[in-house]
Amino acid sequence: MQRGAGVMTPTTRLSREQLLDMSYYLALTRSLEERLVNLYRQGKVIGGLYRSLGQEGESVASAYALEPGDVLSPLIRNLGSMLVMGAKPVEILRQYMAKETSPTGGREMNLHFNDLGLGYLGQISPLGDMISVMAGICLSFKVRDESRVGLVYIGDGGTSTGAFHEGVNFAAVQRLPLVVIVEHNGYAYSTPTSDQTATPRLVTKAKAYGIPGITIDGNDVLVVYEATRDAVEKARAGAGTFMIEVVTYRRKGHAEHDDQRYQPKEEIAEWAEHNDPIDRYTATLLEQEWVTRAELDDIARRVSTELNQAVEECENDPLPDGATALSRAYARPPQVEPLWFRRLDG
Amino acid sequence: MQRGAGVMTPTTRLSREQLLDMSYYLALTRSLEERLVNLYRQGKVIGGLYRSLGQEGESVASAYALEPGDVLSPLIRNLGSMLVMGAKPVEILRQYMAKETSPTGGREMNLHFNDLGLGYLGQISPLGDMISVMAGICLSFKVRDESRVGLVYIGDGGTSTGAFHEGVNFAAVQRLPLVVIVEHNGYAYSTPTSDQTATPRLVTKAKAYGIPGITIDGNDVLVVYEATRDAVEKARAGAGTFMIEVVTYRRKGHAEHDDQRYQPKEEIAEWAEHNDPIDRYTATLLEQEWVTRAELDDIARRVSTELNQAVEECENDPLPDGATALSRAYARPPQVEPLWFRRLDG
Amino acid sequence: MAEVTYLEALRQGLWEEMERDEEVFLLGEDVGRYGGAFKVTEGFQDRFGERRVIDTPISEAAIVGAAAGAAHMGMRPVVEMQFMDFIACAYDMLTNYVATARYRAGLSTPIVVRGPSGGYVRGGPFHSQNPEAGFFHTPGLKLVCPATVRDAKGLIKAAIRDDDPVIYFEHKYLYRRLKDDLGEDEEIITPIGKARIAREGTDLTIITWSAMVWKSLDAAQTIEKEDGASVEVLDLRTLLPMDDDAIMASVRKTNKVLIVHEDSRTGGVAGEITARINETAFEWLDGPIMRVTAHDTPVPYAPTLEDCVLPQTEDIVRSARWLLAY
Amino acid sequence: MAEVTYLEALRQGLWEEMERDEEVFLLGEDVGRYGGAFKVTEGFQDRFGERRVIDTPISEAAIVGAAAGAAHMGMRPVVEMQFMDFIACAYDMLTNYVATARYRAGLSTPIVVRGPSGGYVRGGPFHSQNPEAGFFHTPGLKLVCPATVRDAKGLIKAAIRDDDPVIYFEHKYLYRRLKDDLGEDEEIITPIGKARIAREGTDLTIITWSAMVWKSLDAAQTIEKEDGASVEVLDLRTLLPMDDDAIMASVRKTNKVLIVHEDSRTGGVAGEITARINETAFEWLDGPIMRVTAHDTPVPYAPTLEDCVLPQTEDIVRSARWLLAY
Ligand SMILES: Cc1ncc(C[n+]2csc(CCOP(=O)(O)OP(=O)(O)O)c2C)c(N)n1
Ligand SMILES: Cc1ncc(C[n+]2csc(CCOP(=O)(O)OP(=O)(O)O)c2C)c(N)n1
Ligand SMILES: [Mg+2]
Ligand SMILES: [Mg+2]
Repeated sequence: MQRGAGVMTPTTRLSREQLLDMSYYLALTRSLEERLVNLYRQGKVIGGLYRSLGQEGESVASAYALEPGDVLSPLIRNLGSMLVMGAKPVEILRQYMAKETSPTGGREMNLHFNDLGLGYLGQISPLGDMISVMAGICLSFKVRDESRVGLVYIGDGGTSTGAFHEGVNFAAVQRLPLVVIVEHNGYAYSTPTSDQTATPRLVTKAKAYGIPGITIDGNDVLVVYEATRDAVEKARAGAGTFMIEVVTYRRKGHAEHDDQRYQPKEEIAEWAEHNDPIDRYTATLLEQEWVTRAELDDIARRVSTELNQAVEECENDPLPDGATALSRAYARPPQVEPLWFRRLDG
Repeated sequence: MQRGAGVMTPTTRLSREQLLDMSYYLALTRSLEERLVNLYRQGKVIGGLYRSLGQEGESVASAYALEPGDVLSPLIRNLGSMLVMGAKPVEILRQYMAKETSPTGGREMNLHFNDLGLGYLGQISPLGDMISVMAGICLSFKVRDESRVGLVYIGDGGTSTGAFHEGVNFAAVQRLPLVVIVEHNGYAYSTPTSDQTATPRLVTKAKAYGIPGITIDGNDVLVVYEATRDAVEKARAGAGTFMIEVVTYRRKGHAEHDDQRYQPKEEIAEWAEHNDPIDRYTATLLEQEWVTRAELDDIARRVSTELNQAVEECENDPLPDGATALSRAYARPPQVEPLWFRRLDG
Repeated sequence: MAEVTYLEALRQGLWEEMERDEEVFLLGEDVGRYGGAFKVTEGFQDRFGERRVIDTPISEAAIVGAAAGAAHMGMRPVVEMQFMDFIACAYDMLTNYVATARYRAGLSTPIVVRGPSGGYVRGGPFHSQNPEAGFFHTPGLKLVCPATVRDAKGLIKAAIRDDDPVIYFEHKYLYRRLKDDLGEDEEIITPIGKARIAREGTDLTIITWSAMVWKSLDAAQTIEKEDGASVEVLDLRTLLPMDDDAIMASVRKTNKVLIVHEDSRTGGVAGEITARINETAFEWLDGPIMRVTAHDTPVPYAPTLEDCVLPQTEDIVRSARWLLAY
Repeated sequence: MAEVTYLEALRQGLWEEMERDEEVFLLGEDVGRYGGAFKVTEGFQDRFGERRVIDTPISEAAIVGAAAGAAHMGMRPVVEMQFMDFIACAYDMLTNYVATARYRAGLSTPIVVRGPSGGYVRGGPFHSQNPEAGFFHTPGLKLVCPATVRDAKGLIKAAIRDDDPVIYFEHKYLYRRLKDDLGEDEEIITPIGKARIAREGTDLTIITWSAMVWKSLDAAQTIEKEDGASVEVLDLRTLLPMDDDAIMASVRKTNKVLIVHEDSRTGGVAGEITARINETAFEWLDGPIMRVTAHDTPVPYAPTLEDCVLPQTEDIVRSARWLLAY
């Protein structure tokens, strides 16, 4: 992330370099997922593949609004956020392929990994749980008088969980510096948001917790950046917890295996043609003449080269040695003994 | 409950007989608790004693707004609601004293018992759990096209639970005929509501679920009756789930053992002197000349006699036979076998 | 007579019960228009309508709570957990509310909570769990773990008709891999609480359930072929209530016991079985009761790691040989 | 040297650790201005301030989650459950998030979740539970159950210093009934994972923990007096990790084992202990390993009923005699 670099462009708080930087992350996110689709089709991805197509904008732009020292917790579709925070494409690839060299040594899948130094804490599957964990991280910021902020994502579906409620309420009542991004992408697996909650605007949930909230166009990269930046700055200044509802759309199925039959084809096409966050962002950058076509082409080439390298770098990495599965259940003892039947002679 | 009896008094939807009937339940609630305090001091109550002093109004009036066939689930302080639904004082006494003759045969305590025929379902201790159970009961009403309504209570503290959130959201999205009464009585055990949630008005939580909600004076019996009645009628007509925040005050400690040191003495005195629901109700009835002092005195005598009888009836009832503890863990087998050591000779 | 899968048998069982009794209804995440993450309920909403096949919000606790409330009123709800790993979110509701309802309050709560459990599918820590031990310890619940195509159908039907709450652990590895011909004539209902001898034997008893029945049968066959020893395999089918009689009868016959479960070792169900045998048939034992289980870690994702953590057929073979030689 | 109660010892342990390490802080319902439902943390907020003694909303899952997040950042949170019965509401958070954090993600989560458990206080189904078996089965957690005044202090201090998440089951019956003189000079820290011989004996081992240690000691004394037999009582102190060495050493000495726990029988921790002894010391057994436990029901409220469901000293005496005569 190229924080604070260069001179601000008019109407944004971002420099040209930063705008290009976001273009890079947007392109990287989309292209990395395309690589993953190829690997998935080749049977090299172990387990499912989850896409963020059409949602890359809100992931990248919201993460981009953070400062060094801040911490976010991504969901499965926040690949863009992870990359902005400094996760490497090769790490993502290794995770999806369960390589020995992956950040979790093959113990966990896809985006489920973390680097608190860089500022990201991977999710676990049960939805909503990360909110109170992030509240706890923000509690440490507050107790230690550190000027750091947390950011956590939750899907429209995830807002139905008790964990969401308890977590946001806890953060709000403790006035913790946490920004909650509610990703309103229309579906939770096959379930439309209207079967998830009776409120048409998820941001009304902020009121329940006595915290400010806004709804924004999640596919407008600059709007997401500005809104998140505002919330982050207020949280950093001690104003407590914020909620941002980003309105976006999940153009792919829940996972690669899902045929999306429950999503009207026209609906998908409409968003793809007229509301793609990358297309819109690119158009603005070019229209405003903040960047040139050549610069964007450069980015595309760079992304392609980097991803070629990344795939090459890890594709042939081995799976982890089976026995490593027995380490690290506890700090002490650091190793689970192999059970008696594994110690018998063949 | 004397439903639909007599002629309506002006400005209410209640007849004189019904107004007196509510007076009766109010007096019965308060006096029964006083009897329980005596028994508690005599060491005859097993376990804790929970008072609703100063909150009897909202319990009685909200329950009174229901019709035969409706079902409510009371909290520990909704003694008045239970009585209105038809629970007998002697049953409450027996429960508190763990008598063999108690509705649960001594298995459960205080208000934790139920009679679905009469329309009440006792709570379990984990707060919030009853909301989704009541949603399920209302789901049966909806699926069967029955014109019945459910009512469930939750404390200010209880609104923090994940169970509350999941339960209300479920009811709302399914448009179930459920009225949720949020009892804003200032404290959850020792915790003031401001440490429970950052919203000063609990009714804002209704917005989160896309359902209508109102805040009312919980110590104005007629207001509570009217508001609940409205909500119940709408729910019955198919308009879905409603939330009513009743503003009241817990004048006693969490339980009889609690010295309330965290509640300012002046605060308690203020509510006791100027905002007692029974005093206010009585004053209105007399002012409006809907009832006479003599009628109220009659009620007081009747309550006293009934409670004398009730205490007498059960005080000497035996505790349950120990062995009955082993029945009814399952429908089949209906009996847990005594463990081997109980079958050994002494 | 076509072969059907374990999953299809389950579907049939659900379908037949819904046809038979209109109080039976389904609720869960994505069970309606999508037909469930594993398509167990595909087509059900078309047939039975939205009132009997309900897509719910992501709220495991509320789903179970709502099922309980409906059950009190005489309905027969069948809840799907998208993965059994998420049943943890309904733990309070199941153990504190549902399990105790009859005992403390005389309430009838005939619900079934079903869903995919188990590993060997490279699902990682949150899509591979066998959470039965977490509920095994709660009086008031019944726990059912079908191993066969026939039982997938017969036990779901029995579970739905049971007047007590049942948690029904399907094994996702078996869903589409296991096939059998169920015939067409008779109605299949498998009584809850009765174990099944999956293979007769005289020298050693393997007590097991769910997917481990198949690994145990494979092991038994290998041992018969290679060692000439005769191994009995007892498929418990239901863990609560447990079929003590069937267990003890087999122990008295073979005098040696190996318990095999997929879940991790410490606090797993094998401990209870060991205790019961020990209490009831101690004198019949010619060797220690031994366990083959997963290791005491979460289930990791990478195939190599998962293979190390979970029990394998070869582990059963070796353990059985060790016990036979004891 | 004054005598202190079990509760006061616990208080002292918490207090000393908060004085020693400013990363230690408390959170829970009513722990601050009220000092906790049982007054374990009375006076703590005055001394340590609102930032280190936090009154939380009624949200067991969020409290545990927040503790976990703070722990990841190097803090040492101690969470109070108002009653251990409500830990069920945090089951997902504890088993899926906290317990797995180190394994799956290399995260350190040194939290302590403590609170009152246990019966014999006429608390009914939701204020009498012993929920250890529900967590015993989750790798990654440590479970601690102090029986003595000394251990109430020594084990809470060790739990707070432990780098793994610890669930700390206090027994509410012991809170004010148990007293001991702890001296004043030495710092008391009891290592986690080490059992304690509460009473030496040669003819029979009673393996137990928490309040049942005292009933077992009473029973042992009765038997010594009336039967002249010598009963050893082993106080496990921690269930996870379990002190196998101490268990096996005692079994090899006495050759007979009675396990006593307050929790219900099926799926209780005794099963695992039975399995471990059986696996490791089968040849040393001169009789079946037997269990004295609660019956398989919720804990009912009425004294007569509770007495029937829960194990009593007399039950232990009879069972021990039966085993001694075996
Ligand atoms: C507690 C819980 N229940 C069920 C699931 C299974 N599940 C995984 S993702 C998902 C849908 C999530 O939808 P949403 O929160 O809207 O996020 P999106 O996929 O749209 O990004 C479900 C039901 C889960 N992970 N956790
Ligand atoms: C899940 C859960 N956690 C903790 C408790 C312990 N507890 C019992 S009552 C209570 C306070 C409830 O306050 P509120 O909901 O405001 O109701 P009120 O007592 O004011 O009527 C608490 C914390 C509980 N019963 N359930
Ligand atoms: Mg979504
Ligand atoms: Mg309150």
